[in-house]
Amino acid sequence: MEPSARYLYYPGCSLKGTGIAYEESLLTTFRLLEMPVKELPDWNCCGATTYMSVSETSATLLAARNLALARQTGSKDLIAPCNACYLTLRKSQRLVADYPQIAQETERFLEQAGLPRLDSVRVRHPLEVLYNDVGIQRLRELTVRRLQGVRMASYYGCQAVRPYGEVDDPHEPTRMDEILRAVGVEVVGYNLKTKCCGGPLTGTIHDVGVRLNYILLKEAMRLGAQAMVTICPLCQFNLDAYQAEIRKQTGEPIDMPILYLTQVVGWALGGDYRELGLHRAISGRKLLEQWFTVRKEAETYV
Amino acid sequence: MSEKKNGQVRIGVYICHCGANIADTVDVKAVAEYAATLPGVVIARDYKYMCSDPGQELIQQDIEEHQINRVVVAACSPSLHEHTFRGAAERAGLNPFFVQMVNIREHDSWVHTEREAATVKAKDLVRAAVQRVYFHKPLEKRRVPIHPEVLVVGGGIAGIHAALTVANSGKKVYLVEREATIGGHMAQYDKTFPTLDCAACILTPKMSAVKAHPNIVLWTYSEVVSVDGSVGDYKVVVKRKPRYIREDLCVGCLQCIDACVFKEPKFDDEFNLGLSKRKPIYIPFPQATPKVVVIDPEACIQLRTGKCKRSCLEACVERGAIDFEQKETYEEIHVGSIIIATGFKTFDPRRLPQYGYGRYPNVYTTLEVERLVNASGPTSGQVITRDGRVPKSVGIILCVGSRDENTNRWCSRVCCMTSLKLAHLIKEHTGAEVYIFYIDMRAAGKGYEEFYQRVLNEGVHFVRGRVAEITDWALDPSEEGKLVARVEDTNTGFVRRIPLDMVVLAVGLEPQFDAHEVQRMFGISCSLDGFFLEKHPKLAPAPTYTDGIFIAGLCHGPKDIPDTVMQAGYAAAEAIALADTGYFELEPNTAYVVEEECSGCKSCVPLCPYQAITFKEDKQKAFINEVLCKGCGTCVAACPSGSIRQNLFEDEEIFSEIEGVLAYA
Amino acid sequence: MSDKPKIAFYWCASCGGCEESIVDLAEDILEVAQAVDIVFWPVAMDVKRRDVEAMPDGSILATMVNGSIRTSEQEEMAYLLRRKSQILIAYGSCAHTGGVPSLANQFSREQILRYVYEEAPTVVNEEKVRPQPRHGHNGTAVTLPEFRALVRSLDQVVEVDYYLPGCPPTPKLLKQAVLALLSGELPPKGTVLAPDTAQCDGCPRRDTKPTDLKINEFKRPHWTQIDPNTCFLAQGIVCMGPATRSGCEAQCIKGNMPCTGCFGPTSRVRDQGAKILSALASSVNAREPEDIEKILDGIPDPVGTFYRYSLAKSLLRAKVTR
Amino acid sequence: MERQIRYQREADLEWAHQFTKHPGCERLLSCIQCGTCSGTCPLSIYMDLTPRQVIALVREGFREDVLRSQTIWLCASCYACSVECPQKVSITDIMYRLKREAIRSNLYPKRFPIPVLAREFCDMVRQRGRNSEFWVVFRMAMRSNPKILLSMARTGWELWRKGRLSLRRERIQRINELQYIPATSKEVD
Amino acid sequence: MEEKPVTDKLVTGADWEPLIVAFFCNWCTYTAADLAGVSRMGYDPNVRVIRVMCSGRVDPQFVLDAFAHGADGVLIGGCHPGDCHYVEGNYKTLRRYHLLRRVLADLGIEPERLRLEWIAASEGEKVAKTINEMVEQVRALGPLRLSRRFREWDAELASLEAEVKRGEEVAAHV
Repeated sequence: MEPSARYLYYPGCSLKGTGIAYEESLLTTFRLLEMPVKELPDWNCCGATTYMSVSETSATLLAARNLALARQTGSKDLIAPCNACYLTLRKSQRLVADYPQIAQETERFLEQAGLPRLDSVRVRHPLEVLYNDVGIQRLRELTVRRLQGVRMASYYGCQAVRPYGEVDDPHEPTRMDEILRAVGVEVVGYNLKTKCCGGPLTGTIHDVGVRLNYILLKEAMRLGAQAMVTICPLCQFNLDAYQAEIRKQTGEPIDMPILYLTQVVGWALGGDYRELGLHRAISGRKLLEQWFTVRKEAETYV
Repeated sequence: MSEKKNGQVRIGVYICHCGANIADTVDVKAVAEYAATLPGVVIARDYKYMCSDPGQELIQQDIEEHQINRVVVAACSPSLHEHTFRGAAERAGLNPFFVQMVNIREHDSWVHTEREAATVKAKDLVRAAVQRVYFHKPLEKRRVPIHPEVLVVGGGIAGIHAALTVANSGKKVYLVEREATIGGHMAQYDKTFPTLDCAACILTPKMSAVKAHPNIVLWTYSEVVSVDGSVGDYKVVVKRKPRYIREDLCVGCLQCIDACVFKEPKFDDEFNLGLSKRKPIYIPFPQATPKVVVIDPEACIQLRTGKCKRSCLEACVERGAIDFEQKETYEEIHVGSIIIATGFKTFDPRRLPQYGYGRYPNVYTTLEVERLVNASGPTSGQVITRDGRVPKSVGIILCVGSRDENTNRWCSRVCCMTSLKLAHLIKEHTGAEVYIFYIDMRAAGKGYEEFYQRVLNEGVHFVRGRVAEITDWALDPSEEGKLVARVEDTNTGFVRRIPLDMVVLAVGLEPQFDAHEVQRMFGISCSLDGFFLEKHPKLAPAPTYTDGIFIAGLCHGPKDIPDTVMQAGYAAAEAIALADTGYFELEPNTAYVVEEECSGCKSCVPLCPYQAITFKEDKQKAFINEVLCKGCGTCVAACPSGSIRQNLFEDEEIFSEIEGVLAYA
Repeated sequence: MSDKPKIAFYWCASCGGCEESIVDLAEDILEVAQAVDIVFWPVAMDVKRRDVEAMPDGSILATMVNGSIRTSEQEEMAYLLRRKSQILIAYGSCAHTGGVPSLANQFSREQILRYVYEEAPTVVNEEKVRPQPRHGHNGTAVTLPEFRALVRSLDQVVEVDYYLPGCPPTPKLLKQAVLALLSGELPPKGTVLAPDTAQCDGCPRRDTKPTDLKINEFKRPHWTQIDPNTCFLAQGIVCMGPATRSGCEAQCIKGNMPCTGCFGPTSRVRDQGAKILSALASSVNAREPEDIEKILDGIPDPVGTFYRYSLAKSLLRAKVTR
Repeated sequence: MERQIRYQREADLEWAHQFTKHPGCERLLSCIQCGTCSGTCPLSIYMDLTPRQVIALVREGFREDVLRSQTIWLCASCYACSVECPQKVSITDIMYRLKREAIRSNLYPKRFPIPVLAREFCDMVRQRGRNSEFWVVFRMAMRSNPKILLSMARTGWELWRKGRLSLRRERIQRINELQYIPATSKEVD
Repeated sequence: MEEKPVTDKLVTGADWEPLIVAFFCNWCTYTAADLAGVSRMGYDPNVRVIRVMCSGRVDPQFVLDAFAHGADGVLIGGCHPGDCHYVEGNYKTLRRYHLLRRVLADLGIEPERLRLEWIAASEGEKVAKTINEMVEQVRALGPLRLSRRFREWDAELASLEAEVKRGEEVAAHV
């Protein structure tokens, strides 16, 4: 292993599919920060919110395998960019720690699978890594370009700040705002930062799921935000993918870019439109092009 | 009004905003401007808070700088701040009785909404006061001496604690208790919430301390029958009922009880609420204080018919403590203050027949269950139903006789905690499923919410809903032979039928059955609910409107043991402070006869309930003893020749007030 | 004309008893007559109103007016005598407090006129003729005084300097008053020239009044065998003595009749009736409204009883009629 | 009309007593029925029972009423209730517990898409180690309500164009390790 | 007093509002009225309260004086029978009240214009209720306002006085 790869990266299923832009921008950003990350080899699904509904132990064991794999690499920090992955991995750690019975089952499983016992692997979230490990000051220093006059709302979704995480304050998170301001973005005071987007509901009870997202978008618009910044692939997907449907249903002129935090930071650090996956957005494409391509050209003239 | 009559009158009028309390409704500026136009008024001001230090200083300054010699303050009720403004006047060298207050808050701004009408009213009242104060005279406060002895009425935990506190300060205390023993309701309880320490264990040492205290005269089986006098000097007559036992001779060996011709206990045991039996000669409970037996004249054959073997006499032949000839006696005592701690009674659940109390043997009250779970109770602590079964399911119904317009409106405050405690104890004793049917769970108190959480976690079922009825009518085979509670469980959203082996009614607390007579005898008031009324609900919750009489414990309203003890201590502190001061200052509102005007018609003499008026044969005039006069003014109103006056309430003062409020009629 | 002080007497709405009371001075009247000049006394002397009008203002030292004021003529005379006199004395209950005539204040003018001219059993007046204030006859106008809405005491019409109370005042009080007038040693203006204590002071029966009086029933004197030595109130008979100014020498009481209050209230009292009411009611020995009412039934005419001489000067002055 | 009353014999008190023994359910009895959970839940307005009611029903042993409810499936595990609960009742965990029991007892609403999705998801993960978003959704729709696919077609197309929809079926290399994960664990679950 | 009458509206014509003088005993009714205030129980602003220590202090003269000065009604508030702070002052009030009502009735004042109520210190609500009730009752009876009547009587004299003066002037000229 290269000595510089302090961070392991656990993509989870979404970052290989609908959330691929998250992966692209994350890797780009960390490259620009000169903090290379290495993907966890042969990772498996974390179980997400769903597996827990069927079997608690199995869900824990699934997560445990990933943690064991991470342990094998020798890295201490495992970045899980997806909120669900982040929560599930951390929750499984808690379950193992709190319930001897689960711990027992976990040990038995790891032994059978020939995996090492669990040890202190820290499950990290990119937001919190940017905030704690990089720091606001350094982000400000590294910023090479600013989005003048663009107002954004930061949106955390639910699970990153809930009981098992330490990403930010669960009631009044501010770190994302601070990061965004550091890289030159104007932030609106958005009060629905941690309200649930419904997660997989858009795929199951579609109307209800879409309705939740409509509320989130509408409120951001009302506050004058021109874009929303997310840190979870499912949030980004839900907010991004159904805007056309919402427009049709409500007649509201919603067409708002839904960005990943890593896209905004990566761009400020000098990342490029495509390598940040900005071209993969469904909604608000015109604005995205206006902000992130024209600017770049303008800058080349400078 | 003539200036000649009362010297050069210079009136200062002060209108208080009371923040927004008055100023929001009454145009205080307009009232002040108006007051300034009234004859005799030299200065009229309005100020944000007259009662504040700067507000008072304003008055003092005007008295000094503008030679104000009459002060009218329009603010709140005189009961609140009259003494404040009198004090301010006094500090500036003015006789305090040159101050008159106008109540434009409680009687005006707080009860009216229309600004114009409220302002007109304020002006009228201010004008009346200005006209009245014109006639005020300098007066001196009267002082009456205080007898240091204190009477405590009622020997429950409140009375016990108050008596001990006063006695410990070195004052003599008379503790009068109606029953044969002190201890009150607390002696009947098993454990006390939330700490679950045993009631008897913490109470009986205090009972013994009362008995042993050199400063306490303990009279059980006794009742106050009359109260005369006033603060500092109450004359109280106490009736001592015959217990047919000579208290000084009985040593509490209880051999007489064994010897009684009744071989088996046959009569309902009051202490155990009829859950067990006693003999005609008995002791209320093992730790009774004084530990002296008592004979029930209704049950004793000797006392009823005079034809008994009197085997008890034989058993006590050496000491000769039994005395069938004992008669009631009366003691008269003089005390300076009185602490009333006469307690409460529990609601009789027969008034709510839907709960089947008295109809279904397995419906109990909380007080009965206290006895049931008590190790020294009728079942030696076993919780068994009247038909001898250990219950598998027990329902406790809250707010029985509380929070109910049909019975009592008030919250009885202790039932939630009592029920939690009993739920815990019943579960502990029987392992039964316990259901608490509640409207709200009120667990406000130190450690109370925590106790609620504890009981929650013990798996007691909390069914939020008021049980509509208890019935033995089975709709389902599983309900056969059980009592069934029908209730809307608003937590689950279901109407439920819950079969129960035992139903416990958390009965509310009510004023004692004779609270009204007691209230009258002591000359105090009752609140609407029938409990005794305190002088001020926040700032004087133990004194009453009658100086020198204090209330403590549940006679004042439902409260738990810690609150009772606190109030009893507070009442005791007030009594001690009074005795230590040695005197009490009275309002100088006494009546007096102007001797040369009196015709000696004697009309006034019989009207005074305090015998303050005597007819002096030598002068053929009536005379009012200022010390005895309480200042009601009844004789003043009745004097047919207008020869009796009353300080602070002179005829001219009241006439000018009448004229004042009606000046524009 | 001599330079002896000039004195006048006049009567308004009164029974004439006051006039007689002056004669009751008996031989003393001669002394009075020697000491003063009586310039106007319609009941005894033929002096006309215009003669009085002709006197200089303030030329009479003192005028004693008895009777209450009911008509405009009486008012005019009151004004006139006020102007002509240095001192105006209300003489007797009627002038002092309205007297018995003021009991008419319980009725409206219309009620009185209708009764007197139409309804009284002895009246025959089929055309229902009423006296008119002005009546034209053969080119001359005849006038009658206005009949006022209510009876007034003298001081409700003109300023009064002194009062001689009583129905009628006693010769003793009159003599004292005249002597005071002549000596010029007069009390402050507005004084009632009688002691300022109530009747009981000096009542021969005072000792028989108990100090724990409880009234269980009110008896009417004319239906009752009255014990001549015991306080009337102790016998359940309303006696106005406690609320009535003394100075009458207890004449009624000595005649075994209770005081009816003709001397009016003491100076401290604004309403004599209210005061005796208060004193009596306070001693009624009952607590329940029904029992109280039963006892009070013994006073069938409280206004007539308590305000026999003082209705005009009472706080309410007259019955409220609509 | 349906009878609304609940007889006590319908309550499974034993089940209720045992419930607190499950991981995350320990504080069930501490619930003071304040309703903060229902108030904070973004989905309670769509639920047939509010989260508070679910707790009350569990406590009182009304097992079937709870297990048959849609509420437990509507819970999106956002954990808002757990964070807000003044008694620290882990409502989300209680919901999970109830979902598992509903599946095991076969009491879940049969054509309700969420439990179907859960089963499809787990099957795929167990077989392949990873899930493929497209295939999970596809199979869920086929088993609950195929019409959903129509409404998703447009979104799918958009995603496809952006390179965000993969039809590949992901699979981990050492799939054999997963065989040691039991299907359900009777002792703990 | 010659200031512009502030209560004009209350006194005149169609805008007439009943004016009630209340004598409240210090211990029960006055305290109850304080309680009504503290509890913000609104009631009609037509009452002017005069505090006395006991209803027994209420001299019937006060009641008559209030009527004479223009009150349309008089309310006396005392402690309930048996509850008097001064043992039995209220019984004396009760007796006087009964006799006084008889006198008032004979003098044409409707008995409803004088009301005696027992209101305990805790009965704030009763204060509000009694006042509202009485205001309505008196409103239904219409104005009493003896003060105005007395002014009319005084005017009767004044007109005569003027007439007499005029007469004299005429006589003087002749």
